[in-house]
Amino acid sequence: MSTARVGVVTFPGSLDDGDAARAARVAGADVVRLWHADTDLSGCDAVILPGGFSYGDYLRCGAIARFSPMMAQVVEAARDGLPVLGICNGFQILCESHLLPGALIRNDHLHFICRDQRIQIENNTTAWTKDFPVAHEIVIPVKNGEGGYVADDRTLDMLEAQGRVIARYVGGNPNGSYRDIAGITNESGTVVGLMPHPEHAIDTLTGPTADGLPFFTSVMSFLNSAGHRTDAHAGVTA
Amino acid sequence: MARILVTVMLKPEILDPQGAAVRNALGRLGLTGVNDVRQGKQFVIELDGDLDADRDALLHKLAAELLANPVIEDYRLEVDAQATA
Amino acid sequence: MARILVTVMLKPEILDPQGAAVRNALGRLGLTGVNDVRQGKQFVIELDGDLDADRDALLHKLAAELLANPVIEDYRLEVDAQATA
Amino acid sequence: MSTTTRVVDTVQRAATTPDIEQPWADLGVKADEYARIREILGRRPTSAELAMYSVMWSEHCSYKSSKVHLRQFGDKQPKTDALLVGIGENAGVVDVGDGWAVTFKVESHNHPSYIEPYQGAATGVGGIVRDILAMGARPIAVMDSLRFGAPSHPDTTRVVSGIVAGVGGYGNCLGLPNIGGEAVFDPCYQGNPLVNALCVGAMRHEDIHLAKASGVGNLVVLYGARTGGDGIGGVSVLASESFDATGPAKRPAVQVGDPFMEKLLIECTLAMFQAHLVEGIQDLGGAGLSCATSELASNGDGGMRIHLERVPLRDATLTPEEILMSESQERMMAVVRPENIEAFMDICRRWDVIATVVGEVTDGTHLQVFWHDDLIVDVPPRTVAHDGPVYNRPFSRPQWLDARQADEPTAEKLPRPKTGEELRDALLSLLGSANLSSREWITSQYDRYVLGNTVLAMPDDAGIVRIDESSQRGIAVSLDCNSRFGALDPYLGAQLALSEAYRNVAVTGATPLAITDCLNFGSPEDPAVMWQFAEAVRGLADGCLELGTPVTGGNVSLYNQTGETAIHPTPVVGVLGVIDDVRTRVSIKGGRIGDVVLLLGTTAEEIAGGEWLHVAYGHIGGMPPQVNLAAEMALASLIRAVREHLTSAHDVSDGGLAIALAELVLRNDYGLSVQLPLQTEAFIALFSESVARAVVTVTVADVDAVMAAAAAAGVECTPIGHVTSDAALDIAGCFRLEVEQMRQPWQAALPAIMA
Ligand SMILES: Nc1ncnc2c1ncn2[C@@H]1O[C@H](COP(=O)(O)OP(=O)(O)O)[C@@H](O)[C@H]1O
Ligand SMILES: [Mg+2]
Repeated sequence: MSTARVGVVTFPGSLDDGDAARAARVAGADVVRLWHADTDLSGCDAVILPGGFSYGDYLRCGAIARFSPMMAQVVEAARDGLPVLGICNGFQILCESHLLPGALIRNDHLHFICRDQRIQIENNTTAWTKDFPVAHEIVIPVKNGEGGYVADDRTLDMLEAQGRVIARYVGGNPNGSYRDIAGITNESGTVVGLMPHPEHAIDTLTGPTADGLPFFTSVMSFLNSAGHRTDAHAGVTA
Repeated sequence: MARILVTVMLKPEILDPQGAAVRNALGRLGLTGVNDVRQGKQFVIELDGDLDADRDALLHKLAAELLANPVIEDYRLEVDAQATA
Repeated sequence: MARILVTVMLKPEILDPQGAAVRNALGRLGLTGVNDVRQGKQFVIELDGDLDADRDALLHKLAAELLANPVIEDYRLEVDAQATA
Repeated sequence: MSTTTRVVDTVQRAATTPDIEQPWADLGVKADEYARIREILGRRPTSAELAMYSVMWSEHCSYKSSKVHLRQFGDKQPKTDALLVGIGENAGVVDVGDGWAVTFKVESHNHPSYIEPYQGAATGVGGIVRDILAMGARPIAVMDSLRFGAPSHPDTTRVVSGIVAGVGGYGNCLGLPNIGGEAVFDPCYQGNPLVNALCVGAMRHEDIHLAKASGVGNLVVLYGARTGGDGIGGVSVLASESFDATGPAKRPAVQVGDPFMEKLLIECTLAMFQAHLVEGIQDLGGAGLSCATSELASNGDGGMRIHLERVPLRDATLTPEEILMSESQERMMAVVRPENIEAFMDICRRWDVIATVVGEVTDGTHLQVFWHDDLIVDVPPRTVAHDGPVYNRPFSRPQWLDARQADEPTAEKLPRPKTGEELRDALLSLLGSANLSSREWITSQYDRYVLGNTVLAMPDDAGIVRIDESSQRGIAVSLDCNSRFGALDPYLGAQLALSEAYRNVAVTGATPLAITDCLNFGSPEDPAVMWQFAEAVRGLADGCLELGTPVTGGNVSLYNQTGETAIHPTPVVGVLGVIDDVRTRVSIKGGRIGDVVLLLGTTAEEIAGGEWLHVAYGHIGGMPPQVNLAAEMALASLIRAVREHLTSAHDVSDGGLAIALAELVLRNDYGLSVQLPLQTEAFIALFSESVARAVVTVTVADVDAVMAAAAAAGVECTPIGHVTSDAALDIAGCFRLEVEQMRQPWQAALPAIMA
């Protein structure tokens, strides 16, 4: 079986695209760099929407990126089961695209914050978290200005009931996220949005820990386990 | 020329940290009886020519989906009659 | 109860990167003839009781110096007559 | 709209109307300078020419007061093979081995950051990043050295919060890690905050680009943001000349940054470099098009013709004079061969960047600027860009300095803590002081992780970034200055700044290679200030010669004063080092239970200008610590040699050994059990700020090896204790402080100032 292809989308203003690509490569992926203006997923088996300030995040984070040609492809393929991980700005884009419920607003303390953050992985059955032990606590960087996750109570209750809160802040909420939510998933566990940055924690030389790597190895195990290698996606993009 | 104002505010049930910060600041600076402050955005859009039905419909759609995030925000669209020739 | 709207916009000669980003996005999404977009802020302030002269004066001062950054922004203050009882 | 019957002030008109009154004085041009312009041109300047000369001959662009002194950096330049491009270009370039070159520079944006802190600081970062980009390098990190007024002053929170948010807002949005800096509060900066921003870039040797326009027929392209009326308040006098009744529109003096545009500019420019599409390149910063065109032309081998009406505008009412002087941000100018222009434009389109061919390189010798069909500028470009006035301003040692230096902080006059309890309280008050407390309120607003190559950042002594993932080669940078030392003695003050920055780089295990500096002073028209400036430059040049580290570039910021009162001399020094394998770096973080703590270097009674004196008495008097650059070099080579044995290292500087030890405990959450050397009074051992010192931890097994190496290097090495598991700083016979007792004031201080 060939190596799984993981695409990393670059929007104008993406900043962590190189880091996300590096992390996926370290996890063993064949990394494909995707361009926001293109309309071809290049046969990718999974896609990462990286952090940054797409289009300057001027209107609302992720609001403009959502309308890019590449996102049209990603949204369609994600509805057909393509694993997608949105980190920070990528999470915002996923919410703006309505692939994930809720939205991300300005941090409650109104400052950009960059710090090493403890989070607990609460769902280790998604495509992007299956390599974590149950209820595992990790430390990875969080860095955002608009990272407060908000949704109405019904949506929040629904996410909790369905086990779709995949990660929660512990030891202090960095941005006022409702119910300390750091990351959520869609119903099928293939699309994950995460505010902290696992791609900055893949080795202890450049990150606070190497705790972020399992996000990237998870999708590799997911893709390699029978039935999930989706050569079918070629059909979607063709 | 047409001039359109689109005002976008967070829905009442959504926490507004910026508005809260402004409320506190107003209070600290001596303004009494401030009950609530909400902070939103206003876009002033200048269009060439006049606003025909097609562009009006598109503009409403874009206000609802691009300028506002319908999950957390409401929008109001007004044509600035004075500025609109 | 009084309800006051303060709208703060960048002075016309000041670069507005946010407005420019919105203008480009509107254009890309098919809205033709967009000449200019400026993005500002709107504050909705709810006060207990009615707006006496003292508070009105203070509010103007705070709008000019706190809500707006007088170096780069102008403000407009309106009392929302409908909501103001 | 008013109809304007604008008279274009052409070269021809200038030649035929020699006697028209020109507002040169309002533009800051001196009578003799105006006369010189007339002499150079053989006629009166056109209003556009006057605009160009006035900005290019300003203090900021021409260095007219500082030039005669700055020459020493060249004259006293140490012999080095590392310098690939020296002073004079946008930034110096240093060879860091393996075919890699690094360019770095620090620049001030002080005054704008007082007027509008957020935008002033933001555009300061933007400007220095473009300088680095213009050398052909990919920007890889930024740093910021900040000075604010008194913590208790009512204006301080406005200035601090705006500046910090601006540095972060711009740098974060560009995706450049912030790897360090300084943040100092002192009443002398009230009304004169300092924002010194540094950027580092890396490139392969063959990618070095210079700002020159050569090759007749090559095209001059302006790309990036549209030009608006930013930062041209002053030139409006010219515009009003040219209009009849109605004055020009109001022009903003404040520049607003668009970091998103700058990010596009970076990616687009790097793509052009990679495709070899650029012959010469220049960023647009201060003095905008006037500077870019005259410098490119002057460094080239021919002339240049510019068609000014082609410049894309944000504001259609701008006059040609204003377009020439506009300081709109996020613009670059490139010289491109005609056969490459299509490829160049394709890259711009891919990144949504507006690019316009505005002129070409000619076989003439003049820079000519046309406005539609009229020739409005026709000048020898060197006379604008390089042959500005040079002043030999009078300087003299201020009379008050003798009294200040004689005012030694003796124990009789200013009693010192003696008992264990007093010493403990002194340490706690330093930890909770504005300048020594945790910088986290600031640094947590900066992204230090982006790009994935940050090996050390705040709160480490120097920032380290990896430049090559395959070889693990990296660079280390630190920015430092204690301006109170400069207030006591500017010559020594500059050398002490150099000494500290050098040490901060050295304690990480890196080899210091080169210097950049930002010289922040008061008004050069005051002979006392001019003397301080001259002394600081002399000190820095002498120091760099001794250390073997050349000054590669920097920036001068004068007129930092309110009324008659100048800021303390603040020569901020940036030291760049190289480390061949970043995995071997040493950090403050580290050390295991049982490790031995060694104090490297020699402690003397040196209190004047130091943090204890500042916090306890706010006293400025006496002589600063003695400079000993030979000892700094010995310390640096010792640490480099034994770095594999060190489990952690931290320099001893502001606040002395007490603060260095406290910072180790706070960072590592372990304990230190310390016995101070008996021969020194405890207060001196703890709070003196003698140079060339560091504390390191080593495993018991390695102690002998490190001691032997220290002896061989001539560095005093004193075992002063060991690492314990009980999370407290225990100074035998003095005091014991739990980590949490120290953390509380240390963490609370900045948030309290900002509340
Ligand atoms: N304005 C700033 N920007 C970025 N980093 C800063 C800033 N101020 C301080 N720091 C960082 O905080 C840490 C502590 O600062 P400081 O005590 O001044 O260091 P040092 O004494 O080693 O020069 C250092 O890592 C420094 O780089
Ligand atoms: Mg240090």
